[in-house]
Amino acid sequence: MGVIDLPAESQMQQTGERIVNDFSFMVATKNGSGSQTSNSTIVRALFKMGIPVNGKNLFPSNIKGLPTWYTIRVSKDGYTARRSRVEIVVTFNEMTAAEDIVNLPPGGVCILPQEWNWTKSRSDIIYYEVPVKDTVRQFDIPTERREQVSNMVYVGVVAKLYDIPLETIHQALSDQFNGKPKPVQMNYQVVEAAYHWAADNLQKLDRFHIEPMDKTKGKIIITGNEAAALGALFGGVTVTAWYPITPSTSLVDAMLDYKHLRRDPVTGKDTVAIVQAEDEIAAIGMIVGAGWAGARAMTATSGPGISLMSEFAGLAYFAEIPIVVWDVTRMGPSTGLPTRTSQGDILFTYFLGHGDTHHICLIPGSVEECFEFGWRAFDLAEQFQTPVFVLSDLDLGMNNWMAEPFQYPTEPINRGKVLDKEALERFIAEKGEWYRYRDYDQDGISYRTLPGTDHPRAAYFTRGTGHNDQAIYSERSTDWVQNMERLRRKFENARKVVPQPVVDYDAGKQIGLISFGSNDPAVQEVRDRLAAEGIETNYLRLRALPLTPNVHDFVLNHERIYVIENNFDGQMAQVLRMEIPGDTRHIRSLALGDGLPMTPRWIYDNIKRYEGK
Amino acid sequence: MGVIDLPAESQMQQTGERIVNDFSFMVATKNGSGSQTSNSTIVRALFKMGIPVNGKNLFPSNIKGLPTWYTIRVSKDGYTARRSRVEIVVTFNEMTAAEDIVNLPPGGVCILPQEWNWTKSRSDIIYYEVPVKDTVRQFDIPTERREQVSNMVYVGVVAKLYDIPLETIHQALSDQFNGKPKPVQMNYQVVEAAYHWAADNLQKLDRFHIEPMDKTKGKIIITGNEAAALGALFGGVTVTAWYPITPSTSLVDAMLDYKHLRRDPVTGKDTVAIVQAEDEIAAIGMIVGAGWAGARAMTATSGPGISLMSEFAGLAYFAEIPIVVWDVTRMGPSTGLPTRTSQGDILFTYFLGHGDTHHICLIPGSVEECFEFGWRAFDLAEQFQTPVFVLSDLDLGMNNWMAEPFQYPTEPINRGKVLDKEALERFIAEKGEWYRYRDYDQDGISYRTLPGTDHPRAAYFTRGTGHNDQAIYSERSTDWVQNMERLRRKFENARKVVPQPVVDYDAGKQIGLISFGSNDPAVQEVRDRLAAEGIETNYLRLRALPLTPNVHDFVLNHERIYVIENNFDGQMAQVLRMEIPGDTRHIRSLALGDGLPMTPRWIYDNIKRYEGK
Amino acid sequence: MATNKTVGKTNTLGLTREDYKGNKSTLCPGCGHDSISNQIISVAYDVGLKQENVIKLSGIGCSSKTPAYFLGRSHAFNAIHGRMPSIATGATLANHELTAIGVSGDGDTGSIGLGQFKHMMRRNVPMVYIIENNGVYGLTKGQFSATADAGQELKYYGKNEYPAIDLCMEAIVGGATFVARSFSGHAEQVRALLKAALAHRGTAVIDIISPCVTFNNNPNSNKSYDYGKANEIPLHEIELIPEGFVPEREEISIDPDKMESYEAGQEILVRMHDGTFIRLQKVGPDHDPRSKAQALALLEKVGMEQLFLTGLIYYEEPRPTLLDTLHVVDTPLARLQGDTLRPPKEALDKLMQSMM
Amino acid sequence: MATNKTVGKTNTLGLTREDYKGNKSTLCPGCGHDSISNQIISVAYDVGLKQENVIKLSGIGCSSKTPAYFLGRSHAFNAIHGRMPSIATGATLANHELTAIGVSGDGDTGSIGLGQFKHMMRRNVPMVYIIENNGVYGLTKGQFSATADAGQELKYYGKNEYPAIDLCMEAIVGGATFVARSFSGHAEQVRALLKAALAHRGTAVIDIISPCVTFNNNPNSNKSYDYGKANEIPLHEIELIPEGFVPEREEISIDPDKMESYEAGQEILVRMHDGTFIRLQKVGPDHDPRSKAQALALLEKVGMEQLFLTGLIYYEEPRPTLLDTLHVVDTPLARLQGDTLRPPKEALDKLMQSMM
Ligand SMILES: Cc1ncc(C[n+]2csc(CCOP(=O)(O)OP(=O)(O)O)c2C)c(N)n1
Ligand SMILES: Cc1ncc(C[n+]2csc(CCOP(=O)(O)OP(=O)(O)O)c2C)c(N)n1
Ligand code: SF4
Ligand code: SF4
Ligand SMILES: [Mg+2]
Ligand SMILES: [Mg+2]
Repeated sequence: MGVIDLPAESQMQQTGERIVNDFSFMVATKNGSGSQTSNSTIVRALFKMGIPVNGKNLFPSNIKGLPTWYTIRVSKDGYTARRSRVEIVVTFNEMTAAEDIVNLPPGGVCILPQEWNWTKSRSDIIYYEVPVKDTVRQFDIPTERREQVSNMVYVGVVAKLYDIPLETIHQALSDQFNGKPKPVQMNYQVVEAAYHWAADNLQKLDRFHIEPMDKTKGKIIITGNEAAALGALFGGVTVTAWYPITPSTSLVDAMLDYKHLRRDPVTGKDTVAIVQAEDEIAAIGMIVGAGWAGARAMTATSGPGISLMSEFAGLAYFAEIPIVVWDVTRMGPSTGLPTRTSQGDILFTYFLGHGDTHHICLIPGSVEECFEFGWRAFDLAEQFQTPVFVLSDLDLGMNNWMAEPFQYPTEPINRGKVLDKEALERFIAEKGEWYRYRDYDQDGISYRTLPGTDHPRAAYFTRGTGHNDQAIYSERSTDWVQNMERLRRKFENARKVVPQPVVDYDAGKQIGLISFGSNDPAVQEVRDRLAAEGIETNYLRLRALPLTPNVHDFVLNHERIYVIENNFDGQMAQVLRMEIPGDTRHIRSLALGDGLPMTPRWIYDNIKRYEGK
Repeated sequence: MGVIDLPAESQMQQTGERIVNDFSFMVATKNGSGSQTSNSTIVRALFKMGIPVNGKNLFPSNIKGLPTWYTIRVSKDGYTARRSRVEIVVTFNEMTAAEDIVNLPPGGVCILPQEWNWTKSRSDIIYYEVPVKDTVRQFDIPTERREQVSNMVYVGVVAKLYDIPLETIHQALSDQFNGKPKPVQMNYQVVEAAYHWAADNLQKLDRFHIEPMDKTKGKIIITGNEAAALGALFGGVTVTAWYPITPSTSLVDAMLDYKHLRRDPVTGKDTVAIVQAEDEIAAIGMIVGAGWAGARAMTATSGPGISLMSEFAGLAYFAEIPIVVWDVTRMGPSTGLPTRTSQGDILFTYFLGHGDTHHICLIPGSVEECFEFGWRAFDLAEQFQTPVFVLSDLDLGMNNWMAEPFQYPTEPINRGKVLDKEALERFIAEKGEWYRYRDYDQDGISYRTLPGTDHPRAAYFTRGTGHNDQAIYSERSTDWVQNMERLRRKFENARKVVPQPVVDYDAGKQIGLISFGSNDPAVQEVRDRLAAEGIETNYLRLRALPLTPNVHDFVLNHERIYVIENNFDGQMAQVLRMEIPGDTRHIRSLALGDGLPMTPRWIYDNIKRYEGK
Repeated sequence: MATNKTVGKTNTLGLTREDYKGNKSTLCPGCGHDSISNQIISVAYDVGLKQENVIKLSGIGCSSKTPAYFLGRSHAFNAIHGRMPSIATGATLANHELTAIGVSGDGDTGSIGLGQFKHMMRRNVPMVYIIENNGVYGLTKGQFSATADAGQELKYYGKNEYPAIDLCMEAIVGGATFVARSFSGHAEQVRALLKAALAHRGTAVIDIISPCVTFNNNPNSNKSYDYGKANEIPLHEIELIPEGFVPEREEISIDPDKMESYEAGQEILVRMHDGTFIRLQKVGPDHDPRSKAQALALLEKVGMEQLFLTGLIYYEEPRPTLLDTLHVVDTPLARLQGDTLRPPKEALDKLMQSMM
Repeated sequence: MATNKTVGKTNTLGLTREDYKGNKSTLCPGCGHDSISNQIISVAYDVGLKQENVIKLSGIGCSSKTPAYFLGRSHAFNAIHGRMPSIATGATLANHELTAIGVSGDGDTGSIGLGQFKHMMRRNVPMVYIIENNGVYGLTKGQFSATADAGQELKYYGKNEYPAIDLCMEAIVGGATFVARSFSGHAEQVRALLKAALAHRGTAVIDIISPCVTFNNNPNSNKSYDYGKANEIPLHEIELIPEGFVPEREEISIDPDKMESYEAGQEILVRMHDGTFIRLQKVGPDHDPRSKAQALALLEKVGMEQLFLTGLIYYEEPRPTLLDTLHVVDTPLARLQGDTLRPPKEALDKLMQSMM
């Protein structure tokens, strides 16, 4: 992590002026110590003060004891990308303290336990030592809670040093514990004590300040996985089958948490079934069975699960069964880094399954889109009778993001071309027949019936083997090719219907940036910075595969295209080269797969390098 | 199959002249009726007469009763590609007779059972009716053999009509049954009877003639799967784990058949273990375990198996374990057409596994290369400590091909950088250390030890999770990136070492053809034909992925490139567009995925269409 | 589903037996699987099964092809190798009113599919799960499957040196509540078991030895017709008796817990969840299928002595099915419409409010 | 591998106990898995295990991480979730002289890995297979695993409504020849079983209840320490006795076939393939592990009554291992060199000749 921050930021560090609402905290603790509660409390409190804020958790693949870091960025300008540098570090983990401190910029701040008696070897930073043990000892706290509550000490100190009102902390704590008075009180008393201790004992020496703003009014804070779960519940999901895997587990956990939204008030029974399968093959198998039988069915998984789902993905594609698969991507290959973010499953998921298979993939770029694609994915899957993959990632999925309140679905539920008994009767009356895979509308999408349809001609035979348009087994070349051509028609049709990219385009600009997913905040920030330096860029944010036609235009209309992505091989750049019918030599891949969310700094440095300025 | 033959061929049909050694037979029978023996007998007999011959079996995914077709091409010029038209059809299956006959060209021949009393509605073809039941009835044949032996009737008739000496048939039969006199006699008597009946009763009316040549001298006939099995056995395979799946099963069957080559003469024990696993995940898991522990380990499978192997493929890639995986490709997506050929697993296999994974893929274009890659794959796998996939296909793997006798491996077995006890001692003495994933030679390939190495520092920890170069678990970004960069170095290094393409290049020609695998005979034939019409082409036959640098040059040095492949999406063309750093707009994909081996006709028509001539 | 004797040529639904057929089989003539398809057709016709409400599910294999050959008016899903249990789980979750009939092979269930098979039973997915067990992989031309007995020989693949997996034992241990073994050559018993299985609520497993005439019908193979015909030992004759047709007194005539022996001809009456009874008339060795311990001991003996025992091996008063445990609404999930699927705007707004 | 009391601070190989350690554990303090790692270290030290000849294999989970924490001089392979059995199969095939120790979890073995687990036992892959069974998925933060007992409750995921999979029962039915259950809180028994398992030839399965202190240690969970301490019923005390140390007379003192009951303190002597004996000194209910029927009956009872019985549950005179059935040369395949690997040119030429 030897990268430095954007120039303007680092310049700020050199001067002695007051820095207000534009810096980052990092809290270094141990995994499983309960520091998440403290960190979220700070984030929520800042948010309640109207200050744009973003929290990112960098945690190990471990349950208890290994180092974990939480960074909180406050940005008066509303930037939410990861910054490569933090100004204030709360070092509550002795294992990493040396390294955490060494990385502070001059003028930086270190808050640490007094009882360590740490040698303060840097004279260019400010140390605040706080008596953690003594503060907690004052209270009668059950042993198993003590470690977690100790972390409230830094909350109190931070609140005092940076002028976060105690009431706001109290409210934030109350939110955290859903208003349960006992835990709120247990934690709050420690915050309060630390706050007062700091008031009495610490002299504010640093230049960082928090001041209330009004920039978060009407906004919410939520993780992408929670947003996706809500989207699915408002999208009418009826069957979810899953197998636990980081970082997708919290998506299904959120479905369980919000399942009450789908509870029949009269009977108290649910309109959604959530089943923990024995593995990912079974999970996707269950939703393929459910999707076939008429449920809106989904699963959520990550890399290893995607690999295991390959065979079923191909079956669902070829037998034309609607399912929704969330891939909350983590770092691969293989088991890789289960708690690090990545956008490295693009090529593999796009072509998941042997033979000539390819899938619709949606790529949300914000928690709002996690919600939106949460419901829209079902409409697309049922409209096109095909699997829809949603490629989110750990950063988007598991971190807390500020967002506009979600918009209630703008379109009615679309179940696609399903013939129920009456519709089937009408259909047959009109056309004299109904064949499952006949392309009646020349859009590649044929009509399906659901099992249980009470009509003697409703049944058809579903299979992963070759079939003619009557759903009868066939090994004839012509039947095979005809069916594949229909599938291609369908896919080409989907190309026009999937979420279009978000394009910011001005003719005349020579540089086009292409990115997607959780990189968006970093790209947005870097564009502002470049523009400030006179380097104007256009920007296209992809939201789906296959590529929509306007992507071609965007690529071909620029002299230089930078494809910014969070993986090692530059997979999206590869897809662009593969699909765009034209000279694509001006595409340059800016790919970094180091497990961390993209920083504006890295993009900036690379673009500047290539632009030679 | 509405395609017609190459122009010169069809012209031949129109004239009345004698056609010698340049036409095709098709034998239409029922699956499971034992006609394979008859067909192979004819092929072997023709081969023994010195005539270039190729047999292709078009069979259903069924055990008994469904239609099956066997085509035999005789070609004085040595062409072995599938022709889209046949001149002589042996219709022994009433279910398909009408269609089989309708497709005959004028002047064509139909040989069929007398007892059908078939209405001979075409006057432009010649019918030969033969008394199948009566011929067989003369002999005392066990009921369960009767159906198979009935098929010997057409062997006798064909032999008579086309001047195949009875002795040659007898020899061919003898080869078939490994010289066992009883079955040879049982079958031969029927051939002989039919031959004599034909001599007495049939008047030769057609213009097709077989004449002995000397073009097969010193050649062999073999299937690609047998060749691959032999290659593996001569390549020192020690562990094979597999799960039955068409069309790869016969590869492992051949290993069982030839296992005696690897039997210790003293103890009678084998130096190779072949295990039938419970599924493909277990099959690849076993060879990953075996490869790790020092075996030369392989499996053979097809599409659905490749899908199931995804997760382990990624593990083996990332943990750097040598294994060899044969994908004898069949038609997908999904279960697709299990008995039809395809080259449709290219993209999926190349990127098999989530995250940034990619693999070395070898693509044999002949049975000779099946043998060669059979042994070479192990050398590459061990040299690069990585999975090597061999992409064969059903046509190459299961059909009988004429070939040069296989060349004994030209290079000694290469076990790669393995440190045994002594080598490890020397290594440590010299460098003071040995770390499993350190890039001592800057070629991306590090040194490994095998379990059981009797040295206290030999052990290391193998895992699919992130690790530093000491093989210790690490979540550090720098460790991760460093490791991925080494893997990239290794892959780039492999690019130069994998089998180079076979290139036929003359500066000045504007058209470049690119193809691979079993398409080669069709491409070769079409080039001759085009050349005869004055259209000169260069030709590059790919034999491996990643693409070697000279592929770039070939592509960029032509005005027009045609990429000829047997799949639906033009997957190799996609790989070329993706990887070649230059303007690739002149690449045109000629992709046909209809389950049948590529024909010269189809390629010809398409090239002519685009060339506008 | 009540048993009903058909009068004349149509059943209670006014359908002929012909109406219950599927496409023409493409299996080898004489294949055991075809005869099982025929029994399914007969039973469906006999009990007046509503085909529109049936789903036929299978994996891959000759056996798994058979759903194309019966109940042509039922939806079917011929899925991928070994994974039919998960398809069945999902489909019955989506619509619990469907009657699910699964057909699998010994390779499909015992090799690649063993894990899914076991977990399906643990969840008690309501379905009839038929294994057409021939000890080989038919469709891939005769390799050994995991149910081949140790010592068995095949022409091409030689001798099997691994012990057989007993799928009934696996089913019982796995939590199945209805476990039977039969023989495709014993049509009457297959029909009786199918009727009982269709009446069961929960996973009903029927492991039917079904000879592969092409690859494993050598008389010395214990999966062959000849062997089966000569060696089958039926435990009992089986009959399904509709609710109310059994006098209370008879029901308690035998105490399953005492496991005492009973005379040939004596009966055991197994009461099912809906009051239907399975009457088991003893013809073979003592066995009370209501005791898990007895069932396991019996199968242990069967394994040791390579006996070919057929009949209802284990029956358990059904525990809750997967559907029961999930507490979902009574309307099949697949049939829910607009409003039920999407909570109102107010619900979202309220939630958003709470997150501000 | 003979048991040997260590004199002073080194064992027969001249190594200290320290030499058998691995990296520092990163599991939660108090995790049951750590105590199992400690017992492995102790046993390896005690018996003078040659670490260079050991391979440690695992899947994915907290349990599967533990091979990093013991026997630092052994090669290890931390593979993918649920697939360690196939890795073990391949590795022992490649080199049958290796001593394979596998560590898995209840999720790794009982859920995703159930199929591989069963097929490994059927093949009798020679290895010690340890399941660190805590009834939950530790590493993914506390979901139920398939070994959680019906009715058990977890804070976040509520109540488990499915019956538990009994991995010992699965092992016996699956063909394992050495099946034991233990408790990570019962260190002495774990050690004794490990010693016996290491001496066994074939798959030796040890299902060790190993509490997850973070997600499943509530005293009313029957996978908790408190529950285990209070409710464990050891069947016997176990000791491994080297060849030649048992008088012939004692060996036949109990007739396993009669399965008669024996008094507390009485012994059963289980003779192993190499003449070593496992001495079982009765302390709990009657049980002769040499009887499959008894073992199954015992586990059936254990399941019904949710008993926590520990000890050697089943032992079978080893059938041929996978290696035996494959008839491969005695030199480990991984060690074969040039000429043995590649037949001579003449062999190819002869073959080619025959194809002309
Ligand atoms: C993933 C996968 N692997 C392998 C195959 C090839 N395959 C088709 S059927 C079959 C075995 C079927 O055996 P069984 O289930 O016993 O059915 P049977 O044909 O004997 O009735 C196999 C291995 C496949 N279709 N899919
Ligand atoms: C294919 C795959 N699916 C899911 C996961 C996520 N995962 C990691 S560990 C684990 C469960 C481990 O449970 P168990 O085997 O009981 O081990 P424990 O942590 O309880 O010791 C899961 C589901 C994974 N690594 N790989
Ligand atoms: S191969 Fe065997 S199982 Fe398959 S259809 Fe023929 S007889 Fe039946
Ligand atoms: S989470 Fe549970 S199983 Fe994992 S280390 Fe902690 S206590 Fe052990
Ligand atoms: Mg079978
Ligand atoms: Mg566990």
